[in-house]
Amino acid sequence: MHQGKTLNFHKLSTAIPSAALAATNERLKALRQLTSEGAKIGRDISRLAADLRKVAAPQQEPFIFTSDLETNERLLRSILRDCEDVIYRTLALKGGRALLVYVHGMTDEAGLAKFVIQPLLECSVTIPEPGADIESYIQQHIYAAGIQFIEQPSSIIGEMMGGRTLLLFDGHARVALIGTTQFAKRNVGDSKTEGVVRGPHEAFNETLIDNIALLRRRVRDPNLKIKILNVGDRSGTRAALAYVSNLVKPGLLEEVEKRIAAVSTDIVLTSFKIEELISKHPWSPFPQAEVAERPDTLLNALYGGRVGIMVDGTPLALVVPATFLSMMQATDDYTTQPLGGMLIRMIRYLSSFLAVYLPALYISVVSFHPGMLPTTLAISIAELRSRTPFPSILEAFGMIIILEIFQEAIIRLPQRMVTAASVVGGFVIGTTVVEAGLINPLLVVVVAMTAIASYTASFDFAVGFRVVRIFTLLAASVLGLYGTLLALLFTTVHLCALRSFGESVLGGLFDITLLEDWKDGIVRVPLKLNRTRPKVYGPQDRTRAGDDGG
Amino acid sequence: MVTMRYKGWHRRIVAAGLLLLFSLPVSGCWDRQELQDRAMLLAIAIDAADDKTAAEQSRTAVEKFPQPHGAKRYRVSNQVLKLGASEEEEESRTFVLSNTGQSILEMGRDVSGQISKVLWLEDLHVIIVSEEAVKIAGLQPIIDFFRRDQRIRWRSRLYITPGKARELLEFKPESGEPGGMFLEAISRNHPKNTHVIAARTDLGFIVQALDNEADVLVPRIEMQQKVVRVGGAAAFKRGKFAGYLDEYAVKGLKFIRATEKSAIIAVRCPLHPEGLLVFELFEHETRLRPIVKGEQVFFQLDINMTGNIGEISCSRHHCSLDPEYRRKAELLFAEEVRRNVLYAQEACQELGIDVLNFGFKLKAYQPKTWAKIKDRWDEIYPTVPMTVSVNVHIRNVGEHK
Amino acid sequence: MGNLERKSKMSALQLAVVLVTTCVGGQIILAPNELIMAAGQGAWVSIILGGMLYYTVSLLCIKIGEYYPQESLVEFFPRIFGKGIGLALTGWLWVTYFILYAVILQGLSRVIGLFMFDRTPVEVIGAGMAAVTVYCALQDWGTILRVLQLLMFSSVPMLVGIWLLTFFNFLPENLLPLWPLDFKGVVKGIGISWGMFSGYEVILLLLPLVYRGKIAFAWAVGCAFGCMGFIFVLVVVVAVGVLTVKGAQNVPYPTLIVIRGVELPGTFIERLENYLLVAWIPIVFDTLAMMLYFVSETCRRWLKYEDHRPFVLLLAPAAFILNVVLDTAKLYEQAGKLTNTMGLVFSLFVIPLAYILARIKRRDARDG
Amino acid sequence: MMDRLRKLLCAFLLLVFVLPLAGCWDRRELQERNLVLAIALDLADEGLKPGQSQETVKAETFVQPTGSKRYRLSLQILKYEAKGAGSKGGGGQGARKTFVLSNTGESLFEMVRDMLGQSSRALYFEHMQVVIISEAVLRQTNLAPILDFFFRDAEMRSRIRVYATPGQARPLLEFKPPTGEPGGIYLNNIARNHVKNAHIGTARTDLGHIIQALDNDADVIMPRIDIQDEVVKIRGLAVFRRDRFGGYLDEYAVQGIRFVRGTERGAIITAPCPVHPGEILALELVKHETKLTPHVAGDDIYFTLDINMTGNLSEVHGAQPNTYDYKNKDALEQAFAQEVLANVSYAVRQSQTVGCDTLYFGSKLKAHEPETWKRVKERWDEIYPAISLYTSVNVRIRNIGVHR
Repeated sequence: MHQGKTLNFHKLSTAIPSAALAATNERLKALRQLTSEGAKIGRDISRLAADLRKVAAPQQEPFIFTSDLETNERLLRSILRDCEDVIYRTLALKGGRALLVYVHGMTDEAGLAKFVIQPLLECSVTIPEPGADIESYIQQHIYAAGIQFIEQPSSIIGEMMGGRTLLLFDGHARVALIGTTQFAKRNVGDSKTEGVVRGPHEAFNETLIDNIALLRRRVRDPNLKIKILNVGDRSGTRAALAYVSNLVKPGLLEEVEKRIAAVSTDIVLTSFKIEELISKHPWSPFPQAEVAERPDTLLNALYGGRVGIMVDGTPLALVVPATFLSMMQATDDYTTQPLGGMLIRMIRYLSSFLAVYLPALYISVVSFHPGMLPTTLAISIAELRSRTPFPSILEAFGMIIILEIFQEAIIRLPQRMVTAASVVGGFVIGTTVVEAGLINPLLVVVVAMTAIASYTASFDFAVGFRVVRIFTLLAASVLGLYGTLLALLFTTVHLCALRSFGESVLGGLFDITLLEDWKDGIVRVPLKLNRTRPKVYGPQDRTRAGDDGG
Repeated sequence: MVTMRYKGWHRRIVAAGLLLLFSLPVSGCWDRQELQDRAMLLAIAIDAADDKTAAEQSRTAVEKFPQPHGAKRYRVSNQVLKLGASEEEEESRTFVLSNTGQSILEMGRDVSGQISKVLWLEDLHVIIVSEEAVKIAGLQPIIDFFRRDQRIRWRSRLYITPGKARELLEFKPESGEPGGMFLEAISRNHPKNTHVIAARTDLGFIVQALDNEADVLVPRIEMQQKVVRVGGAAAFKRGKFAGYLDEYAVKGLKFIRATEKSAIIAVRCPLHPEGLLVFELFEHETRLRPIVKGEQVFFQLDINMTGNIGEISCSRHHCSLDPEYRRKAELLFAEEVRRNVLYAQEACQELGIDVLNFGFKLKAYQPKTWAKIKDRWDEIYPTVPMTVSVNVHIRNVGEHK
Repeated sequence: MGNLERKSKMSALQLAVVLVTTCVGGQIILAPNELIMAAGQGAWVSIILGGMLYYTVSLLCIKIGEYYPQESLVEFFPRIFGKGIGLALTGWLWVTYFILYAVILQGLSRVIGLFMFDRTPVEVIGAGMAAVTVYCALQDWGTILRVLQLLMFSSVPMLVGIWLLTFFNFLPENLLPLWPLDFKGVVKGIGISWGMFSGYEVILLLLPLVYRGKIAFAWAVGCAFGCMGFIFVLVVVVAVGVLTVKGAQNVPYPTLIVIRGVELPGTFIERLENYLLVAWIPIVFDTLAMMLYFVSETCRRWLKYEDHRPFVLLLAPAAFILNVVLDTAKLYEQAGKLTNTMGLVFSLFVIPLAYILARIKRRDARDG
Repeated sequence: MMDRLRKLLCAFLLLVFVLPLAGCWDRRELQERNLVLAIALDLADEGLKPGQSQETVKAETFVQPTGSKRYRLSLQILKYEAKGAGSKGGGGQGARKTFVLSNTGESLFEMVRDMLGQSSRALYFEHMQVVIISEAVLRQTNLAPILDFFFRDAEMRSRIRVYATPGQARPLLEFKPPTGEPGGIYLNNIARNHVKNAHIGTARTDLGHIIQALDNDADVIMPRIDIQDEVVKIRGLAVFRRDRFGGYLDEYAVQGIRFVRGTERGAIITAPCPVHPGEILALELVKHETKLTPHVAGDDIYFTLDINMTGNLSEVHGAQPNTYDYKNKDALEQAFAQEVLANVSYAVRQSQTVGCDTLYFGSKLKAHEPETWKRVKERWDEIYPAISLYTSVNVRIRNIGVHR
């Protein structure tokens, strides 16, 4: 606008005081100082590095412990620089000094004081001379339960970071690791993902040791083996392989170990990462390892000859090989009467079928083959549909997307908001959208049915089902019932090709070499009649009763 | 390993295939047509083209198209379902579109110039052909489209009407059902109504009979004012219209063919001729056998019937529990059935239509004799005798003696 | 590596399943009309006699296989007949199967196109099926075997179950006279029934994959033939019983016409032919996937490759193009007749001859 | 500094909140617009409401400074109430879903604006479906001036159907469709059936295509619609020489034209049965390929047409030919090919008689033989009726249905 010329222009600094020249200069100065400090730090670091380099160390180790306590402390401090939660406690003992190093918060400090510091301080025996046997001195004078001596400095530091305490003596290069671990953790609680009515309620928590204990507490079988591995180059997460040595299928354990060893990643925070990295078909929408959140589920699997993988930090153990049938089973099948259990299980299969194919069938029938409907039904559907403007395929996609948004929102929302969200959602979708004539009520029924049906299947499969549902719906929208069938065939072939540790994900479903497994497959016969383990997992001993303890 | 080497491009091909698949729905699909966008055809009526009322005269000018071949033989009327018409209202749930021509399909397609949706044949329930139309060239040309088209139901109902077929389509059932469904459902009562010949007379069976060059019966439908009634049958001799059979003959035929599940047989009371005795049939076994003795062919019909006494309309009360009385009644019923059956046989032989399947039975049971007389069958048939033995058993007398 | 068990071996019973799925296929819907055209009233006799005949031939196949354990026809035919002729004869079977693939695919797309669709081009229908069969044939044998078993146990009972509904319309009288008058027709019908049993020749290729268990091969294959014979006789008998011979001769797809005539009172199921097609499609899929596997596996053995997959990808487009070419009714019919004749010649002449020659060779070897 | 920012923000927010209240220029709720579904154009003294008196006619019009009372424009407008009540089943199903307003004048736009005096709400044309022009109007004037309003107005969709009707156009607007749809939508949707009905020449004849033809100086064709009593039917074509009405082509010619243009998808071809003379057969087309090529030999211009058709045998009258036997099938295919040939030549003859280039000979020539086109462009009207077309037809029967 030309009138703008008459306006007064103000200096920028009056509008934004922080833009004033003086302030800018000040900040520039600060910046310079920072740069010079940075350079100083750089020099410090290189000096430190030079320090470290001076110490003779084998390859892949940062250093080795010397017999000089001062040096040792300096080395540790330089490695653990800026780790301010590491505590160094120097003890003045008879005949020299000792150093305790531990991580604050990971260590039971009261226990440390009582069982380590107190006996040492009260000890009247002199510390052995440099070169003499320090180990027996420690064994004699420390009350704490777990004491360990390790050679490699890197593992020593790793252990210390995991909650143990280092004990060093002046004049000795030998380092004692004292088991005083104690940290904040969740108690053993109810299962979050595998609900059960009549079975045990205990579920794993995030602590590997607790989880192993939960297993052990249920089975006093020395054949139940636990093998601990470290995965994750940086996190050094501990993973435990659990198996029953005289049942597990020959070769399976080695294969699992091999694949876990081949996992190359920096950190492992969830067990799913392991599952994904050891599975051979990463593009498949279906899970290739079963998830067990409860010790009884896991033990059941182990005593079927399978291998469990427990990862520290995740309350979900993995079970391989996994089959569709095993994932469709639930504890409740076995805690109700066989007939009832069978019914429940059949319903689960039926609903997983509906979850995948119902929308596609609806589309095929309504927009491709209405002749398959009886005329009266066809008329009433047509009258419902005649009020809605969209083609049914768009309607279906719309509804499915709304449904997915809902599910996602409800999972993410804080607990208090969920009710609000579901009221809004249920009301909006259930009534208003239908009443406004945007979506026909029948489709709402179909999609709701689909959603509910997919909740009954195991969660891992449910996610796969969603993918297949969309895929099938697309096929149905092109070729109707024929397209649905092609998609079904495609999925079938994919499922047959999908192998989880040698076993097809479909398991014993209609494989005549595995026909004997029918007793605990789609149906579930009373236990009296089913005394064998499923053949699919190739257990060494197939009879359930009368195991030779060997 | 070799398997690994191919894995890469195998996967790529799957990906390409998926891409193709996903792009398909976007490109529009050939056969996707929403349910409400299809005009559901419930019934079709076929009249002779010049068979029209005065009101139709003027509109006929529009309801036709120039035809390169054939003549304006038929008028095809299509009964289309109207969506959104509620049952309670007076409004009809269907409307009728019509056209003239010869090829049924061609007319059907041309009719789509009169309606906003695609005509949809899969819910066709009833085909009504007027007597006039069927006299033009027989049943075969009319039926051909319906038997050839894959969308037509084989259990669709075919009727012959002596009047105008189109008027039946415009009939508005009092029950509020769409007309075509109503007309079809009438025939579903055939197990209870012996005057309706509806078992084995639907489209599939008629096609089958035409294929076998057999004679066939088609139920007859009639409309007077606001009354629609199915009863009797039109008889076709190898696809040519031969005449009608009345309800009594139809009943006799159904006794022979054993297609009825329940029938009412009324006779005069043996004691009081002014009263009626009514028998309700429950179980029914029939056996029709060809017997060949030398040159002579005849048929033996055995009928066994079991049922209840359903009604005694005598002025005086008498004991139906009396075994003597019962036996008498049984004999009377048997006699009535025999008369009925013979009446039916006579009626059929008069028209020369072998709807009793004499020829077929002969072929099945006496293939050699059949081979001999096959060519002369048309002459022989009207003279083939049938011996009938009927056995009626009364099981119950109802809830009152 | 990872695969703990390759699962490429199968048991005798699994062989039987493979045979049933390979043989029972398109023919349930495509063949009865032709058979009833030829054999009339005696169609069922043709099937039983045909089944017995082809069972004998399949026993010969097993015998030959026993002479050359761990080898398939690609290896032992040249040794029986000499290199050139042996190769030519395997090529003969290969060509038969290759054309058969295209013919069945075309037949399938015609039927689907006619009954399920109105405007969808048959090429698209064929392409959809071809794509899925290719995906299946690209898997290793263990997976294919798995697919075959799965579909066999889910689709065949479904098919038979739906088919049994036709008993509502079944009139035993239509079958009379039971004994055929026209024996020439029955003999001709035996020839045509090859089309129904076609596919049992895969024994020659698959035998080395079968491990010997408790169940004898002959018994297992006998079970397969019994099962097939049962299905086919059921189909033909019901078709004739419902439609009469004339009626069945007059409809190109009697099976579907029979089922569409069924009306289930009081249910909401209508258009049963669509349901029958739904059960039928996986069975045809099995057959097609197996044929595709057969041709590519034969190629692999000829050229001594490690993997059959490249051949699947090479051959499938060619077979699909052949299917498109067969679009006209005339060519389609002729191709059907051609495969039938070629297969008959192979079954009735080549296999017995191979057996005799193999036996002579073996005796010579023992004597000499 | 922050104060200033806050002030700016406040001002901005104020603006944002105030704007919607102040009324935006083009905002008008859907229910406040009168949706025009169809337009009918008659001569001024035609297209009256049944039983309409001269007084009401006077009330319907306005004083015109220029031009004459030439046309009567009728608008079919959607009634909301009828529709809303209908879905609830609360009666009104039998009622009409539309009403008709009309006006006379010369400029269509002027008439439309004057009709706002008869309408409670603004007229809104974006959902218009159909324009129907009576034959009388077409005979009086060229097409371009009538349609100019529709070309020019931004509210029009180019997929609007344009129909010609031999009688009056207004009764078509008053027609109450049996399906219960609003009239204009019904009339538009009929045209969609051209996929299945080869007698309807509605493929590529909507407003957009007509504009295109007029712009290219090509001949216009538009479908013809008839109403008689309660029967409304699209049948045949109205053809134009450029934009001058030339007459009608019947359904048979339409089918032939569509064979040539390759626009039909599911035609029914009937042919006399070769085995049983006097009876007819019907073929349902499923696949159709057409190739029209112009040829120039010296001064002679001719066209060749190759038609490949695949279809299913769908109806046989009279006794059965043995359709399993492909010798018979060949004969049937021949018969159908003959029929297509006859149909095409009939269509060409008819079009040439009328002088309308319904087959796009001109544009084909322009595309493939530009030089020749340049030469003959001026004389095209004379040349066109004499151009010969050589047709070769190949018909294949794929299926015979479910019965032989």
